[in-house]
Amino acid sequence: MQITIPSVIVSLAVASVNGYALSYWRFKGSEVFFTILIIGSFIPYQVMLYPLVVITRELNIFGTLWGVILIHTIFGMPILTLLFRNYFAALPVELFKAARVDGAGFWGIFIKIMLPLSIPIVVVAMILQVTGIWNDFLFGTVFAGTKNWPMTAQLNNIVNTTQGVKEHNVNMAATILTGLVPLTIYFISGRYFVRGIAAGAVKG
Amino acid sequence: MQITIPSVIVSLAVASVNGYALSYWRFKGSEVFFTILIIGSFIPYQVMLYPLVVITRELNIFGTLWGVILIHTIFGMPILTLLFRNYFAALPVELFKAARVDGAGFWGIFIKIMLPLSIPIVVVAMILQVTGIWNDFLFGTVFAGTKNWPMTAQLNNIVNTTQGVKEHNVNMAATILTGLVPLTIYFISGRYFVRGIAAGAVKG
Amino acid sequence: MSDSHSIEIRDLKVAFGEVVVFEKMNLDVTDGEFLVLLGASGCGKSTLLNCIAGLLDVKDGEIHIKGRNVTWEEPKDRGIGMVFQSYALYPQMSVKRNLSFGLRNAGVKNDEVERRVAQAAEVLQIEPLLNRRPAELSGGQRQRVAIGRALVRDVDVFLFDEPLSNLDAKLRTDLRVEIKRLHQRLKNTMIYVTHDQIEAMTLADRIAIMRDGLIQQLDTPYNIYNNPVNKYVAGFIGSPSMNFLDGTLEGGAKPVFRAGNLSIPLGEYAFTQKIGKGKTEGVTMGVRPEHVLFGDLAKKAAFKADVKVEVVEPMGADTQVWSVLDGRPFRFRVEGQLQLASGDVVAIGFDASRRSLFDAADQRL
Amino acid sequence: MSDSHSIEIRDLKVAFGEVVVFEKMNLDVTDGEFLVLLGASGCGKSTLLNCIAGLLDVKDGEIHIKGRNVTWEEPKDRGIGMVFQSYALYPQMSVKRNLSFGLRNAGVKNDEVERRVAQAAEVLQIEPLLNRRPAELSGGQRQRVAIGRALVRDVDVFLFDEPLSNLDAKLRTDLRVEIKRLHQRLKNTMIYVTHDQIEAMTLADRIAIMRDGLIQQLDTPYNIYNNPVNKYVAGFIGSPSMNFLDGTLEGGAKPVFRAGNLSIPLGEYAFTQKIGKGKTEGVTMGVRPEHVLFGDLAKKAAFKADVKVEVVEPMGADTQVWSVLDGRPFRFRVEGQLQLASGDVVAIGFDASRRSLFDAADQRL
Repeated sequence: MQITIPSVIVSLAVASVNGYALSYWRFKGSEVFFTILIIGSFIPYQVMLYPLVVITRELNIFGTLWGVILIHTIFGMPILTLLFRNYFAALPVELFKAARVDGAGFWGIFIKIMLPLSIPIVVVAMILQVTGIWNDFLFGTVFAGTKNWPMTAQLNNIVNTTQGVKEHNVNMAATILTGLVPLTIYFISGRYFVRGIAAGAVKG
Repeated sequence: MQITIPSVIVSLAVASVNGYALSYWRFKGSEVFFTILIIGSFIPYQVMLYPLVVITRELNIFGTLWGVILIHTIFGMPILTLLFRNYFAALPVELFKAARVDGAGFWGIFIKIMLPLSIPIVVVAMILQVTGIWNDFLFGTVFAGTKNWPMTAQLNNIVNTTQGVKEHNVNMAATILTGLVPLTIYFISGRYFVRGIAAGAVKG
Repeated sequence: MSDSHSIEIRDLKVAFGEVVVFEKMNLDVTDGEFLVLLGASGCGKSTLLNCIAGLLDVKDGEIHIKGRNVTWEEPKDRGIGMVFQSYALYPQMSVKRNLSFGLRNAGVKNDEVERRVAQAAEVLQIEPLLNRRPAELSGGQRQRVAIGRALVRDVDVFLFDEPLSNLDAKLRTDLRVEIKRLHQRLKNTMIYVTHDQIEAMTLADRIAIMRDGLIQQLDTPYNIYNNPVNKYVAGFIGSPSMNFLDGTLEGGAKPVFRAGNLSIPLGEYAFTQKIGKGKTEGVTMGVRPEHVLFGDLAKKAAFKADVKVEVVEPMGADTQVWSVLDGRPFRFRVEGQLQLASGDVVAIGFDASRRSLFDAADQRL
Repeated sequence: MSDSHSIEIRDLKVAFGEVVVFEKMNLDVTDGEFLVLLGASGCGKSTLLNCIAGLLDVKDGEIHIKGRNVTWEEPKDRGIGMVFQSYALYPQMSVKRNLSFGLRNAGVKNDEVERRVAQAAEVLQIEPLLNRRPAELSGGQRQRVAIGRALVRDVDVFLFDEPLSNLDAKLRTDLRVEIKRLHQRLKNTMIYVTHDQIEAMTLADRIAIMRDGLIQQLDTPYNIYNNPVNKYVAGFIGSPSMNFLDGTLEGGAKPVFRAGNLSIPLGEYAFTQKIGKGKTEGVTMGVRPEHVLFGDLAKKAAFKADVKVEVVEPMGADTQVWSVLDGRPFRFRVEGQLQLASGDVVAIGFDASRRSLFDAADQRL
């Protein structure tokens, strides 16, 4: 939880501002940035691992809470930014124009006009990110560390485990715990969530 | 590759038919089915692991190629079906009506009208699924098996590894290999892919 | 059932979940007739068309086409062709493949398919487009191909679902006339859904004006325009819409309508209801802006009054004047070249015959 | 620069990447004038409006508002208010907050904000709606609030970007008149973009007809309707559009226009170009459908001919007739109650004065 909450908050804040800037403010290189993001969201994590480890080490935050937050923010960035960008792009651009005529600036439009309209997508992004981080954590803690096999093969090992009944129960409990957190968030925010899905079909 | 190709083909075939049926043919329980899918796409894998292992064992395909394909198909199902459903829902419903008036049935409409229109989304789905399966495989083979720590902590271990230079190189090679496959697919299908992203902003 | 009816709808009930669109819809369409379903959005006109096409399931009642009960048949077996607002051409197929798709599904032989496609293409003058994709066509051409798709299948009934709504004003006018020509030539039964009263007036043999799932009036354009059965129809048809004056009807040998300081003799008004000798409260008189007399004609009119001009809208051929008559807003139309200014006081008159009276329940008196 | 001009645009160049919208646009708008920018989609009318508003960057040239060069100023500093097609109300704010948003951003004091909002609400009759959300309003009410948002800011120039396009026909007519009344009352400069020629004709003091980034004609509605400078303007304005007959002009004391078997005396046609004594080829004559004479009037006309009726379109107030004149399609308008049938042969005539002639380069002769 210590890791999850700040990670989610930081990634969402950065991603929503990114998405907003990409949708409405054409700056030099915004097209290029967008293309990199699209590619980024489909690059497997492994490609980015080494550079990131090096960067966090250099910043002297490797292994600290802030390092973990930074890593999660970067990993979550492409997909979350795209999510926000698509959501904002589906809002009528005339809303943005009207706000400019009414004298609101970059942050004024974002905070007063856009953010209040993006609760559904914030919830969707939150669930995605919480689920993602939680899964990373749990996979690492519980499932990693038996054999060098694909996930489905590992399963076999876990079920076939000869290390006794106790281990089996631990896995079971962990599994249930894992599922519980995102599910709880989902049920609490169900109404917003479905609206977010419906609004412009932003995320499958 | 042996695993990836048939898995991708089977999951895409099932998901596209599902998405099509969900968009156009209102059957009893279609709303319920849709809701389950939405929830399903956000449930962490762990919740489904035990039931699936049991099912594959009962079917006597556990550990076989078909078992792996089935597992991947089921894991990929919610997100892929939603992807297809949203894509089909963005197509004008009048197209479907016109085809019905022209005498095409369930499969006729799907194969003759809908599939040829869904190349962009098929490519997007393919990339998603290939990346996903490939990552699963690589994570298992390469990174699993050092310590019970979150992913970011494990990284530290890998980089700090005292097991010599050779191990380090293996990891590096594996990492590059991992990235290469999805990236190649991406570059080959770039044109369709961007169109797929653009068309109705189906997937971030 | 009767032979002269191409389509008969009996006690049709349609509902989406809890929302009932029609409770008991009845409608007969004569063979070869051009019927327009006209109404604002949400009135049920498209729902009715989709039911006839078989694209929506009905809860109760029957639909007969050419004397055959088709209530539960598939769209393809009903002998109908349908033209959609968004054209709904298959984007990946050439125009030719679009036209022949239905025939091939029905298993028609190759040379017969060729013959029919060529014939339809000739009628619609789309021969040069046969090998193009829909994306390479203009809006008007697309809609022509969409009509062709119904044409090749040689159906009894054509269904049009707002086919001209996506086109610009000029093209709409041209294609409207083409559809009318097509009907004059083919003499098929056609059912046409629109919210555009001009389309309805110009195309229809009969218009069914719908509101909240009920047909308000089903009659020829001439009768709907001149003798609307209720205030809703009177206000819906005609652009700019009818002026309504609220007042009291005084019966007797020479009935008079009084509204504020105005007292308007009714002359030879053809009452459709029996009116008493005394006063009837809550009566509304409707006068169409284009039936208001002006200038020399106003001087000879049975009823004369002065109005104050507020806004003048020149429209080219005509000029529309928004004025005040005895404290109420009143609109009338004058010739286009006339130069009136805001603030002018001018004399107008009413023609004796061209008025409508409605009772307190909004029904024609 | 001159004081009587509210807006002056000098040599404006606008481009999106490689696509040049305007090369050198020049436009002067008089103080208090209602100017309508009219054209088909893609003609650059909205681009021009967005440039004036400061929502689009220009490549070159200057924009002056009230004598001040605002080319590089922010929208809020230009003294403009803007009304959008999609209303663009802030969905999460009440009507009152929507109206006051701009004032609060400008740091206006609370009681002044209250006063101005109350005043605008009164003018637009939206007082009862002040505490509602935009989602709870009808389309017409939303557009009224959107106009109010420009009103409260007490700006010099109102910019309207197709504000009525999303409304249905009846509401469009009503709001059109309200905007005209507002202008008569406030006397602000207003620039209004539309593709609807009726809106343009009825609202404008002057109309600028645009095509491919060029202003074709900038004149009063009356002059644009009666003396179009070229064939494009002639065909664009007027519904149904003008009939065009291709033929040859024969000069001399009594000039005559010959087209096929027709020879049409030109009477007192006011030529704007010098024409020779001999023949001029490639000339087009334009006759508006509503200027064709029929019945008794046709008998007295300078030019008479028989036409064969093809399609009759009753529209209520008028009836539009599609006919054939000497083998060419020819459209004219007759009174609404007249009953004509397809196939009838009827006599028509042309009024001597109401015609337009265009040379081979489509310019008015």
